[in-house]
Amino acid sequence: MIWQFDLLILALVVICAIATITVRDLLAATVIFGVYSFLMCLLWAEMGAVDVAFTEATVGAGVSTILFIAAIFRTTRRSKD
Amino acid sequence: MKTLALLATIVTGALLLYGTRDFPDWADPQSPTSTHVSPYYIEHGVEETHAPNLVTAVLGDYRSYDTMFETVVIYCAGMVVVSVLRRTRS
Amino acid sequence: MEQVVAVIVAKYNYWLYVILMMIGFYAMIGKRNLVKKLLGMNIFQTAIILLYVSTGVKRGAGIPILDKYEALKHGVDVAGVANPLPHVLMLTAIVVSVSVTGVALAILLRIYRRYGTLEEDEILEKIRQ
Amino acid sequence: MKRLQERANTRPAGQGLIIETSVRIMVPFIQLYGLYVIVHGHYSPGGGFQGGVALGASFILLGLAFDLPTTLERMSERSNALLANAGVLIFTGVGAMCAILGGYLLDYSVLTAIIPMAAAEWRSLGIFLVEVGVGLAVMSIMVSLFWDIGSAGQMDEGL
Repeated sequence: MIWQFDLLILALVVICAIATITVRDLLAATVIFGVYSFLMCLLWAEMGAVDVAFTEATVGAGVSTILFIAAIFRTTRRSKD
Repeated sequence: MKTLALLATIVTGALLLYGTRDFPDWADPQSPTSTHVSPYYIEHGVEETHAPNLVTAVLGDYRSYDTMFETVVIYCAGMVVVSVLRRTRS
Repeated sequence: MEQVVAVIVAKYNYWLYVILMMIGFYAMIGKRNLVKKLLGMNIFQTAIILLYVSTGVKRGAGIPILDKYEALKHGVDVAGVANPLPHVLMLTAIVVSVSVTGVALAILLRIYRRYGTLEEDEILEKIRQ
Repeated sequence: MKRLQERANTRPAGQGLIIETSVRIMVPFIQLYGLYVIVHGHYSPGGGFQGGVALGASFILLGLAFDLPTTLERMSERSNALLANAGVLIFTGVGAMCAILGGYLLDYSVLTAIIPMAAAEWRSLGIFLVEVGVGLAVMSIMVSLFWDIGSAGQMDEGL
């Protein structure tokens, strides 16, 4: 637990979250959400929760992003807001 | 509509920020979460289950009832996706 | 002044988690696109999981993986190991969150097949006709 | 393998060839790593969930680089469903076995009646059995989710 790292990663996480919900292209939003998940994984590894970080890296950033991209390929990537 | 959503969000966030006043300090070793149940797991986990990774020990042994129904939840999710989405071949 | 700084150092994490949660909540109720709502739900979930995991942190403690023979011989110092209980609970929560996302995406594909759009207001328009 | 080589020969060389060849080399190592994560969960970070998702990700990668029928050739729908059921049944079966032998549900130490070992050793082995069940269930459910969402329920082409 090093608070400088903690603060830096938390700031990046908040920026990524805001970018995820403001970008209009859904594919871009999903990819930014993958970045968000990896930053979250880094944050948990830094907090000492290695198992949770591993799970987030495989589940949140891997499978979840692929599922979103698959659904967007099957529907549409445009969004009005 | 958007202003209403923003208003609801801000009210909820303000309530939660007010609620953090009662939280223990961050990373405090004497906080209630670290002093009640978990010291038993840390002290006796290795000698009772022979699993040095305490997370696995708690996940698979002490709280395996939790994990069992969690597996059932994942199974149900898979079945639901198949039954909602699959088209019968005609 | 010192008191204010002490409060900020002790609580800034919780405030940032609340901000993350507010972002997810706004996306869930304020955005019209259904995929955006789903992304907001995922952000909300991660914020809550982050709050839970952060309650397991102890100052100056290591990760909850011990040396087996050392622990069997000499016992364990409780203050030197992070709290494993929140990690376990949130491990299951993450895996459930991905299955919830899968079910939601399946329903979303079904909606697209029926109405041909993912915007909430257009769907409501088509239902009213 | 023969069919894959034929496909690679008939297609024009380019981006697809590079991706398909590298994926074909990578997939066995990913599966080996997934098995290692499940088995070594007692001593390092990992366990049933993570290893199961890594195993499922190998099939998902195959489906992304090639197409859905190639994945179905490697693992048929029937065997996938069988593995999901087997995973849940292993977990609940171990729990029920403990209850049948006279202990509490999922109290592995009463299993000493089957193979005489120390109670702590049996609890370690019981955790391992349960993790294998979780890994199988999670793997097949993740693959099934990808199949259904990636092809919108038609199971034809995939992404």
